[in-house]
Amino acid sequence: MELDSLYQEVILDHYKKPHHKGLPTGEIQVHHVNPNCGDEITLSLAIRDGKVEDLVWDGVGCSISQASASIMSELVSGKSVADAQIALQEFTEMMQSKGKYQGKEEILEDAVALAGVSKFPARVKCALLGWMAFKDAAIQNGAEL
Amino acid sequence: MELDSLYQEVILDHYKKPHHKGLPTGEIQVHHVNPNCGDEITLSLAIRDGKVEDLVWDGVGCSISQASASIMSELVSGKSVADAQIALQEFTEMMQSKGKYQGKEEILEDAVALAGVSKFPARVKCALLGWMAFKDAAIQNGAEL
Amino acid sequence: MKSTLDVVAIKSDFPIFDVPMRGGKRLVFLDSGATSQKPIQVMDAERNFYSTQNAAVHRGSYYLAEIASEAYEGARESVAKFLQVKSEEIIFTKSATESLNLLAVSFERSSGRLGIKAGDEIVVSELEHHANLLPWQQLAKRTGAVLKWFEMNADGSLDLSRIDEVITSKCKVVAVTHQSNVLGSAPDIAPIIAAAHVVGAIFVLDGCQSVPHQPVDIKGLDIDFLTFSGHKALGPTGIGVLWGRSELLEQMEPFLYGGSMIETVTMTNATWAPSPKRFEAGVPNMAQAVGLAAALDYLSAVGLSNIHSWEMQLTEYALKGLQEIDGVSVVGPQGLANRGGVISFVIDKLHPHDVGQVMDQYGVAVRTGHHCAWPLIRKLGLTGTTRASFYLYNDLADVDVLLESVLGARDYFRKR
Amino acid sequence: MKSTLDVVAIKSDFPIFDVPMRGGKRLVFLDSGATSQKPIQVMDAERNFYSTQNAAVHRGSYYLAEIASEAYEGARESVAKFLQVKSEEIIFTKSATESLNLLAVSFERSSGRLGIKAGDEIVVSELEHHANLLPWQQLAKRTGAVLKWFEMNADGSLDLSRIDEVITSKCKVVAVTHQSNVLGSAPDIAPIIAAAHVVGAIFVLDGCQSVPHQPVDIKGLDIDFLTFSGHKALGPTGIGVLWGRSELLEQMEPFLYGGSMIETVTMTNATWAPSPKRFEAGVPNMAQAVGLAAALDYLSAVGLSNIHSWEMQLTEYALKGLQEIDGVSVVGPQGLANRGGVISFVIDKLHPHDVGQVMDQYGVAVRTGHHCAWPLIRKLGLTGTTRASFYLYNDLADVDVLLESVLGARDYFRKR
Ligand SMILES: Cc1ncc(COP(=O)(O)O)c(C=O)c1O
Ligand SMILES: Cc1ncc(COP(=O)(O)O)c(C=O)c1O
Repeated sequence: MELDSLYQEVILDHYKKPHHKGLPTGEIQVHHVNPNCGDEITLSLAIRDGKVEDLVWDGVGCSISQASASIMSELVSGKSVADAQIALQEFTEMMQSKGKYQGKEEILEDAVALAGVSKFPARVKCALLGWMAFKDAAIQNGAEL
Repeated sequence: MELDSLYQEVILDHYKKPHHKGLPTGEIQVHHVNPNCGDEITLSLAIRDGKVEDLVWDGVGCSISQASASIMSELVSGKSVADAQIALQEFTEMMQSKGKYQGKEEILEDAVALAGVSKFPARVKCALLGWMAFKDAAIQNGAEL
Repeated sequence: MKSTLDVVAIKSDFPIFDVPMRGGKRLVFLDSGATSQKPIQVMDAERNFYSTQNAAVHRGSYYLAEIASEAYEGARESVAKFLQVKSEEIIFTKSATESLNLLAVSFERSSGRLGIKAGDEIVVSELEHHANLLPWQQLAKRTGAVLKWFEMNADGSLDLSRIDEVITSKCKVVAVTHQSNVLGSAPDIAPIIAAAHVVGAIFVLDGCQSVPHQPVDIKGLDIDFLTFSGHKALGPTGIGVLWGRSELLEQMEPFLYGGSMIETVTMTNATWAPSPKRFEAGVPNMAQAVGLAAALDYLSAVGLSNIHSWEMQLTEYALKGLQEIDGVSVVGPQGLANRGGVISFVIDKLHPHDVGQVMDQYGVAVRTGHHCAWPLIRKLGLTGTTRASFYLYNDLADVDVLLESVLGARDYFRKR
Repeated sequence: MKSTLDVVAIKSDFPIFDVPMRGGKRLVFLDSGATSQKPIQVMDAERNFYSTQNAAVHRGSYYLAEIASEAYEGARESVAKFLQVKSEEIIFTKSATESLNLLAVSFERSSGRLGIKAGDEIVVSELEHHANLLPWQQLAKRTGAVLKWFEMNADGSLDLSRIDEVITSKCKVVAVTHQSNVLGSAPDIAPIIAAAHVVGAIFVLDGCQSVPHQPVDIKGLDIDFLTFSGHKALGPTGIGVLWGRSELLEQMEPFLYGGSMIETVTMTNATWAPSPKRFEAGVPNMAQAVGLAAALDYLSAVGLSNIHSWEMQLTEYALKGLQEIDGVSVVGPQGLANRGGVISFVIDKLHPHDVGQVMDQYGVAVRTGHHCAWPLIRKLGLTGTTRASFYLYNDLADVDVLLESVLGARDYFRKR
């Protein structure tokens, strides 16, 4: 069933038990919204020695937006800003591929499970919500992305 | 030729030598415009002993609007307000008939020549311009139309 | 259950139902609350206009311009007949959204009874679609007027218990929906209209969800303005209708300035044509007006009462089915009283987006989210709902697939 | 004279040319300056949208909504490609009139560089169509800003001799047409754009009469906003385009408030989505956007340069013919320099309405009157003109009938 390519097990796992979810405490908090469906995310992080740290997010939304935020936070936490950027680019490219690009697992790890989302244009924004919040927060913390 | 039913000789005569055309001098002057084509008319009159008097108009516009104003002023000048109203109603009915109603000559006199205008919807407003100015001026002079 | 209308024949007028959905499924279109599908009659009317009548209306004295003007003004007469109002009271806009913005901005620019200034009060309700909230909310911000609103009860009705506090002598405009696009609930507007008129306020009815679905008696309701969108009434996109009492329209300042809405123009000054022209600047959406007239003819031929009662039958069947499914909660009115053919529901703790995604696999088109009525959704303590909305081309089989897909969505996530 | 394009083939795409005019005459359509005719390709594109793709865009996650969104956003990309700009800089409006009103009202509501306040200066020209005069004139009245303008010379060019007095450091916006819809004259906008930018003012180009007829190089012109109407470019009625630099659009307040243009909404507050969504409230004119994309594809396939040079050939032939007729005076530019395919003329002392009426008997559709540019007409000391305007479907035979009908009109009144 086409649906199973969208709702892969790791996605539902992350949805049920999201990682790095909590009350963001950083000084700079970004708040992103997907106005079409009302999904929201608040996120804060720190950049120390060129590394992404203290990433915490909170939000409401569909399984895709929540799982994607969880997978993203797991992936970039502790990474160098440069590596996080590579992951962000790889993920964005995969999302915009309309199902044609599966993404490199050595870069995206669990996030490759979200490849199926790119076949459903209305859900791409859900999957990107957390990533865009991360990008915004990183920039606001001085990273050059 | 269909055109000749529009541009009857009396119409062109009135167009070339308009009656009652001059500088309106009455205290109440009405100014009507046909915004589609820019035709304009200024008109004043007096009502004395229930009769339409001192009707003078000035204006710019196409042959139809100018001739119609001239014919109208000839027709209603000196008439009782009641008779003028009958003429106004008859004329309006004729204009809205889309070529189907020729108008009563005993009421409209020369104005029956304008019957052909009603076949050209875009020109009906031209023909009515002077008559509407008359109606407006009469009302502003206390006539009940 | 017997249909009051011939749904098979109706469906065959709508070519979209021949288009296969994902996985080859047939289209079960339950999103007419967002936009309706179009019958060939409407497409043909537009094509006929472009093929045989197209010219700029009101601007030429040549033959084609006459025909185009007749077609366009004829469409205005059709809409007027449909609403049983005077033709010169019909203004063509591009959408209900434009109609409501037109009113708000025109009131801002007008004076007298219709003018809005600091300290005046504007009243809406918590049921409103953003299109009937934001123009007023922003008007209040710009002018210093005060925005007030009727609160919503859990069943989707309005709390009218403090009506005298909401509508006071400072009130200039009351704008309320005839039916919620989220819950299907039809608020009790009669006392609101009466209260507005007691204090001399204008009453604006958002008829987007009612006019296409049931007979609306403008005179009986005693309202001042009404709007609806063509595209929700089988008509083309890009056309809306604003009806207003002519004595009010004549006092109103224009919204859009441009060609065809003027009386005279100089570089420094201008005066305006009478309504409706005053509110229709530029070459108008002629083909869409003609298409809308064809749509309303179609609706009238089927009969608005027939359409309404059929939608209520579908709603009854769907409500019952949904209420019997464990884990499903219908949001808003639970019964058939004071509602139309729009049903919102939630499943377990699932996000509506996920629900809609599974339903899509069944060919079911439902809308998910806040439905452009975010304050209403927040008031219910939700982040969104899944919404099914019916129209004349839906049948009981559509409801069966709806119920099957709801079960499917529930079980897809329960199992995993 | 050889055509650079295959007019016979082109004409056959436009069903309207099969419709008999008064007295059975063939249609000689010379009013494309008011609105253009539509090829079947455009009608088919709209019908195809309604028959296979119709759903509310951006609002559903179901299959049909995805397809509709792709069609609508695809249309945006087509327009962007046509204008060679970024897709997110394209805003769909209902008409050029709406686009220009959108700008004026948005500037009224915005602050900073784009905000208009008392004492600011707004510059237009005497060439302007009411749609590019009145929104600015009325904005000035509402805000206390000062409206200034470039005067027109008798040949339809603008008097730029005092450009430094017209555009001063107080100037915030300059809005000028690319080509007069009355005279066909194309003002020398380069120095105006440069002067506007020197003082930090925004330059708005009214491209209604240029974009459908010739390649327009937005980047080369260095302008800030451009608008044109779909219906003058073979497209459907009810659609206009506003292009703007994205960095400016991002600073601008919305014009219409409603669904789909928001970020968050509460009863008392709202924030806005980024452009272009911010400026497209409500369910958009989806079918018309798709139809416009088909129209622009059609124009591109024929080639805008080919269209332009063909129109100039027709113009040359018509100008020469008109200038040779005793009693006929061409108004505006007499030659081919700095003009497009629009010609205004007067005959003897005849009123244009009477002229047009006789020409109509020949099947000729021309526009008569002030052409929604009343100040220009007054400046010329006229009450109106008769205007012939050309497009890709016109041929030399059309010009022959034009000339014949002009003679006919002259003689009809001379003889009587
Ligand atoms: C130069 C110019 N500007 C603006 C407009 C207004 O366009 P529309 O009526 O399509 O809004 C027109 C045409 O009417 C025009 O010719
Ligand atoms: C109740 C209600 N009001 C207003 C609107 C706005 O209509 P449109 O988007 O067609 O302008 C809608 C639909 O979207 C609606 O359901």
